[in-house]
Amino acid sequence: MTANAAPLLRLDHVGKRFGGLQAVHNLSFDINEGEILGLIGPNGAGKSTLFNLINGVFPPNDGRIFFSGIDITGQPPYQVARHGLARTHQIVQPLTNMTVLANCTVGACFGRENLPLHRARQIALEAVKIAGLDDRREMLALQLTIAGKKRLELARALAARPKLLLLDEVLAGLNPTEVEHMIGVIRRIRDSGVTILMIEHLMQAIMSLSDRVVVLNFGEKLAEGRPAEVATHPQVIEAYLGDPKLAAELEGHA
Amino acid sequence: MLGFIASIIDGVLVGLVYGLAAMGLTLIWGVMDVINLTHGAMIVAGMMLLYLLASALGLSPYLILAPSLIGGFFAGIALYWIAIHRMTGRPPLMSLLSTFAVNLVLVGVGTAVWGTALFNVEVSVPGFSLGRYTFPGPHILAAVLAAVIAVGLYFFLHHTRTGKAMRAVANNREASELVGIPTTRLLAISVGVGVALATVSGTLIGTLFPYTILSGDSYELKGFIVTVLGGFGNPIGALVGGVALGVLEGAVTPFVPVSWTLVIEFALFVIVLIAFPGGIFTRRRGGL
Amino acid sequence: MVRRPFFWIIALVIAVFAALPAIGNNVEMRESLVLACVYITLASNLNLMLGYAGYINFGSIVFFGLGGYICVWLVYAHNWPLLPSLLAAGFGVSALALIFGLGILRLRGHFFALATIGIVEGVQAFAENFSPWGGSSGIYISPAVFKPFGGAAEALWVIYFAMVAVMGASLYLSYGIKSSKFGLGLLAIGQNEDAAAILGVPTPFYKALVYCISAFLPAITGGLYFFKSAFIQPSDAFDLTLSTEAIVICMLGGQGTVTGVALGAFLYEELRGYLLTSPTFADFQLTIAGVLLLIIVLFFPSGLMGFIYSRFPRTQKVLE
Amino acid sequence: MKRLYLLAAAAALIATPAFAQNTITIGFTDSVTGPLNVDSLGQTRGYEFWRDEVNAAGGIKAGGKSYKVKFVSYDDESVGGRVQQLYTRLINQDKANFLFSPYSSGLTAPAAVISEQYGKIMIDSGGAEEKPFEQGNKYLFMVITSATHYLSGAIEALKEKDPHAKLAMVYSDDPFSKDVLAAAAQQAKAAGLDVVLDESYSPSTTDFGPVVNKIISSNADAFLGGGHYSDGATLARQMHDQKANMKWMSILVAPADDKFAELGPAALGVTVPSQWEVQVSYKPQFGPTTAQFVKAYEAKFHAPPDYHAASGYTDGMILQHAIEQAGSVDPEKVTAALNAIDVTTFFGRIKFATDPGHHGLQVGHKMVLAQWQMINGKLGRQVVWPTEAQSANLLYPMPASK
Repeated sequence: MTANAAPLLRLDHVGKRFGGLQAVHNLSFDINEGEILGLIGPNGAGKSTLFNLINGVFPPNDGRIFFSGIDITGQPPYQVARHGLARTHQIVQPLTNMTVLANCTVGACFGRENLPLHRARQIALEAVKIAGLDDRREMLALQLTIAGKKRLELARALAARPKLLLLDEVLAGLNPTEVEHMIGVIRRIRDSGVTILMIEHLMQAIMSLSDRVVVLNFGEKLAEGRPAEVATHPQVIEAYLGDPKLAAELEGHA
Repeated sequence: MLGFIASIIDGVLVGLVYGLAAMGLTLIWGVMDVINLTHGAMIVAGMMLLYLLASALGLSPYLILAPSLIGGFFAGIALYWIAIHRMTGRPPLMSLLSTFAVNLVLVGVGTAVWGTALFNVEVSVPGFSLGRYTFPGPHILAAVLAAVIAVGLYFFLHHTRTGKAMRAVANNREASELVGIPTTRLLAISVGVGVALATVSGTLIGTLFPYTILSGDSYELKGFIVTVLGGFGNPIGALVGGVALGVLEGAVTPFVPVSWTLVIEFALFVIVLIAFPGGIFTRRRGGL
Repeated sequence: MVRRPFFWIIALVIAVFAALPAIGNNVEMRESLVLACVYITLASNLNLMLGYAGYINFGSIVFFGLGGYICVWLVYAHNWPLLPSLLAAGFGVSALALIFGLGILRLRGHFFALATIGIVEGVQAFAENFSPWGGSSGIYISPAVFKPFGGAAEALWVIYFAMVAVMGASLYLSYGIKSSKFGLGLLAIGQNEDAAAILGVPTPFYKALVYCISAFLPAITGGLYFFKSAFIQPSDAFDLTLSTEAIVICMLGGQGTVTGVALGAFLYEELRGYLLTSPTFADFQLTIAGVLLLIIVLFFPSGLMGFIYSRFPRTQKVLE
Repeated sequence: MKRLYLLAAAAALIATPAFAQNTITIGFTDSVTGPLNVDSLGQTRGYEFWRDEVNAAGGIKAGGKSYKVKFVSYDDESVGGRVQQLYTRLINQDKANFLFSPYSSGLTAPAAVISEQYGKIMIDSGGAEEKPFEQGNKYLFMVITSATHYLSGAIEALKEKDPHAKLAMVYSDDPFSKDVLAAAAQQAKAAGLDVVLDESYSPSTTDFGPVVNKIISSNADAFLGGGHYSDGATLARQMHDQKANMKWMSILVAPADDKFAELGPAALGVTVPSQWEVQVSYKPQFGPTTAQFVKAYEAKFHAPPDYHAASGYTDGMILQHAIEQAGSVDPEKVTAALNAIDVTTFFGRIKFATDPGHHGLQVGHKMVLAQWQMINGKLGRQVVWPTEAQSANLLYPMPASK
C-alpha cells in the first residue's frame, strides 16, 4: 500500500437520481489496493445505491467510475464482474435450487478469471472452505439458515477471485460468536491480497476493521479519513445525532 | 367519413365488452400472480347459463346476470380450492398447469354435452342509427353494463374492507399476513370475484353474438392483450385497455383487409409489451 | 462425456427408437413413434429455455411451424432437395429467433410468456395472409418429391430415421448443455437472474444464445414432419395448443431434467394417442386427460423425475 | 374351460350366417371435438345410416361373396396433424380396406396425402377444395360438387334479377371458402357484375361489427361469403342486427343446417348453395329415392337430413356400387370401376374426372340454391334455383330488417 500508486477504484463526481430524489450526489473518493475501506452513514444515506452504481446494476447520471484505471461507468454487472469486482447483498440473493457448491462454482466460472468448469469447481471448493460451509456444500441454498446464506454470499464472491470485494452488511443478523468468526474471515481475505469496500452498521466492527472510513449523508460525502479522525469529526457527530444510538456508539469508540 | 365514425363508435362499444371480458383475468393475475387458463371456459359457462335459462325458463337475458354472478363466484371458490390453493409456494406458473388441466376437463365435459353446436339467444332492445349505420341495442346495453360493472368493481376494491384487503394482498402477501389479513380466504374470494366477472361477461356477450362451446378462447386471448394494455388487476385499466383495442380494430378495419387486423393487433401487442412492460395505463405493477 | 453412463443411455434410447419399428417393418409403430419423436424434440428444446433459463416460452411451436414452412416452401417452390432445405430451415429459424429474442428477452416472467403468445398468434396471422406460402390454404407438395428416395414407402422410413436422429441430437444437446459452463450459467439465470448477472454471467448474451439454439432442432423436425405430411397449413403449423402441451410435458417430467422431459413427452403422447383411439374413452378423452394431469400436478409436484429421485435416490447419479 | 368353448361357439354362431361371410373395414375420422363438430356430425350420420342399411340388406355383394361393412373411426379434434396420425393408424393397425374423408377441405387434404401414400381409396364428401385433386392423386374421389361451382348458381340468379348488382364478398380465411369466392369473383366478372368489396377474415373472428360496417360503406346490394358454421351464422345475425339491408345474401354452409332457423328473422331470405335438399327429385338408377331416404333418416334420427348427411350416405353408396361393379374388393379393380362410374342417385348424377390434372374431381353432380323462407308460418329452406328444380319462387330483394 504505497501512497502514490494508482487507486484500485476511483469515483469521480458520481451522482444518481431516482425521479426527484438525489440518492447520490457529487461523490468522489478512491480505494487503494490492499486496504479495507468502511462506508458508513445513516439509513437512506445512499450506501447500497452506491454499491449498485459501482457494480453496474444501474448507471450513474453523472460522473465516472474507474476500476484499475479502466472506465467502467455504465458497464453492465457481468462485465464489471469480469474485471475482478465481486459483491455480497444486504438481502441475500442465493441461487435457491442449486447446491452451495454450485452457487460458488457460478462465481468462479464467471468471475475475474473466466475459468472452465472443472477448474472453477476446485476454486469453489476452496471458497466454500474459507467461508466455513464445507460441511454443507451439497445442501441446496434454500435449505441454509440466514447466517448460512450470508456465508454463501461471501463464499460465492470469493470464488470469483476478485481484486475488489464489496461487502454489504455481512455482519447484520449474526450473533456475537458468528460476528467474531466473520471478522476473522474478512481479515484473512484482506491478508490474501483482496481489497475490500464494506458497508456496515455495526460500528465497533467497522471501526476496528477499516483502514479508512467514508461517511455518507443524504448521498453526499460528509467525511473521509482514518476511523479515529472520522469519529471525532463534528459534522459526522451532528449527522448522527438524528440517530442517537449510532452517535453514542461513535463517541464511545472514539 | 360517417363510416369511419361508425367504426370508431362500434370499436368503443365492443371494446367495453372486451374490457369486461378481460377484467376477471387481470384481477386474478394481479392479486395472486396466477394466469387463469379456465377463463375462456368460464366465459362460455356464462353463455351456456344464458342459453339454458333464457330458452328453458324464458327469462330476460339481463335477469340472468344475477344467477351468472352468483354461480360464477362459487365456481371460482371451487376453482381456488381445487386448482390454485395447493400451488402456493410451488415454482412460478405451476398454477398455469393446474388451471390448464381444469380447462381440459371443462371443455371436455362441455363438448361431450353440447358438441360445438351454435347457440343463439335473441334479444330485442332498440338501438340507434347513424345514417345507414346501426348500433344494435343489446350492444349498447352491454357496453353500458360493462362500464357499470367496472366502476362497481373499482368501488369494491377501494371502498370495502374486503376489497382493500385484496389490494393489500396483491401488493404484498407476506406483509398482509403479518398484519392479520386472512389471506387464504381473501385469495379464494378474489378467484371467486374473478370468475364471476368471467361468467357475467360471458352472459353479456351471449346477448350479442351466437356462440359455441369454444367461443371463450378468443376472448381469453383478447384478455391477454387487454391486460398488457391496461395493466394488472386494475378494472378501470382493463376497461381502458379494452376500449383501446376495440377502437384500434374499428379504426384499422376501414383501411386494411380485415384479415390483417390480427397481425397488426399482435404486432402492436408485442411492441407495447416491450416498450411498456407493466401496461400503458398503469404506472407500476400491482397498482390495484 | 462419453465415459458417463448417461451418454450410453441416450445412445440406447436412439437405438431402440430406430430398431423397434424397423424389425418386422412395423409401420404402425413407426407412425406412433414419429409423434413421440416430435414431442421429445420440442419438449427437450423448450426445456433449455424453460427448465434451464427459467423462461416460459409459449412460442416453441413457432420454431416448428416456421421450420416446416421454410423447408416445404423450398422443396415446393424452388425444387431444393430435402437436406439443404432442412438446413436452411434450421439456420433460418435460428436467425429469426435471434431477432425475436433480442426484442422480447428484455421481458421477464409473465411478460415474456405473454409476448411469446403474441408471437405465435402474430406469426400465424401473418402466414394466413402471406401469399407465397399459400395463405390459409397452405402448401401442398406433390408425391413426386418422394421419388428420389425410391418412393413414398421408402421415403417415410428415411424421414423417420432422420427424426430419430434429430431427437437423439436434442437429448445430447440438453445433456451437453447441462454439463457445461454455459448450462451452469443458464441454471443460474433460471434461479435468480440479477444475482447471476452480478456473479458475472453474461445474461443477455446467454439468453439470446439459448433462445437461438432452442430454435434449431425444432425447426428441422418441423421441416421433416411437414415434408412427411406433404402438406402444411397455418392452423396446424402454429397451433398454440402444441406449445402449451410442450410446457405441460416439461413440468410433468420435471423441468430442468433431461430424462424427465423426454420420458414425459413419450408418456404424454402415448397416453393422448391411447385415449383418442380407445373406444371406451374416446368421447371423454379431453376430460380424462385433464383429470389425470390435475392429479399429477396436485400430488406429484416435482414431476416424474422428482418422484423417481425421491423414491430411488441412487438414480440421481445416473439420470440427468 | 367349458365356458370358453361355449363363448367361442356362440361367437362362431353370430359370425357365421348362411353363406360365406366377410367384412370390409372402412376407416375415417370425424370431428367429435373442435370447431367443425356440427357439420361433421351430419356427415358421420350419413355414413352410419348407409352402413346400417347395407348390413341390414345382407351386406355388399361382390364376386359371389357378401361383405358386411365395419367402421373404424376416431375423433380428429378438427386438427390436421391428428388427421394424418389417425389415417395412418386406420390403414396400418385397423387394416381399413377403404377410407372415407374427414369433414372440411382443411382436414381432407392432409388425409388424402396419407391415403395416397399407402394407395388406399378414399371417397370424399367433406372437402370441396380442388387443390388436392391437382396433385396427381390416383385413389381420391369426390362425390360432391367442388368449390369453384358453389356460387355459380347464385351468380346466375343474381344476374337475372339485377344485372347491375354490386357485390360484396367477405369470407373466412380458410382453403375452402377462399376457393369458392375466388371462383365466384371470376364468374361475377364474366357476368358483368361489379365486385366492390373482396376480403377474407380470420376463421376465429367472433365479432363482425366492423366487417358489417365496411360492407355497408361499400354500397353493395348483394352479399356473398361466410365460411363454416359458426362464423356464417354470426355474420348473418350481425348483418341483420346492424340493418345492412342487402337485397341478396348468400352464405356458405351455415344456412344449410336446420339449426340456422334459431337465428329467427336474421335467417329470412338468406340463400345457401346446397349440394342437396329434401325437395330435389332426381330419378335414382339404384338406391333410395329422396323421399325414401328422408323418411327413413327422419325415423332414425328424428331430424331431417342436411346435405352433409346426404353426401355422406352417397359416399357409401358409390363405394358399394363400384365394389359390386368390380366384383372384387381389390383396390385397383375398384379404382377402375370408380373411374368408369356415371350414374344418377337420389343425390344427383355422379361422375369423376379421369384426366391426370383433375383426377377424382366430381364432374357430374350439380348444386342447387336454397333460400330460407316462411313455410306455413315456420322458417324452412326452399329450393329456388335452378328454375327447373325449384320448389318455391326466389324472394328478391330479400325482406329488410325491422
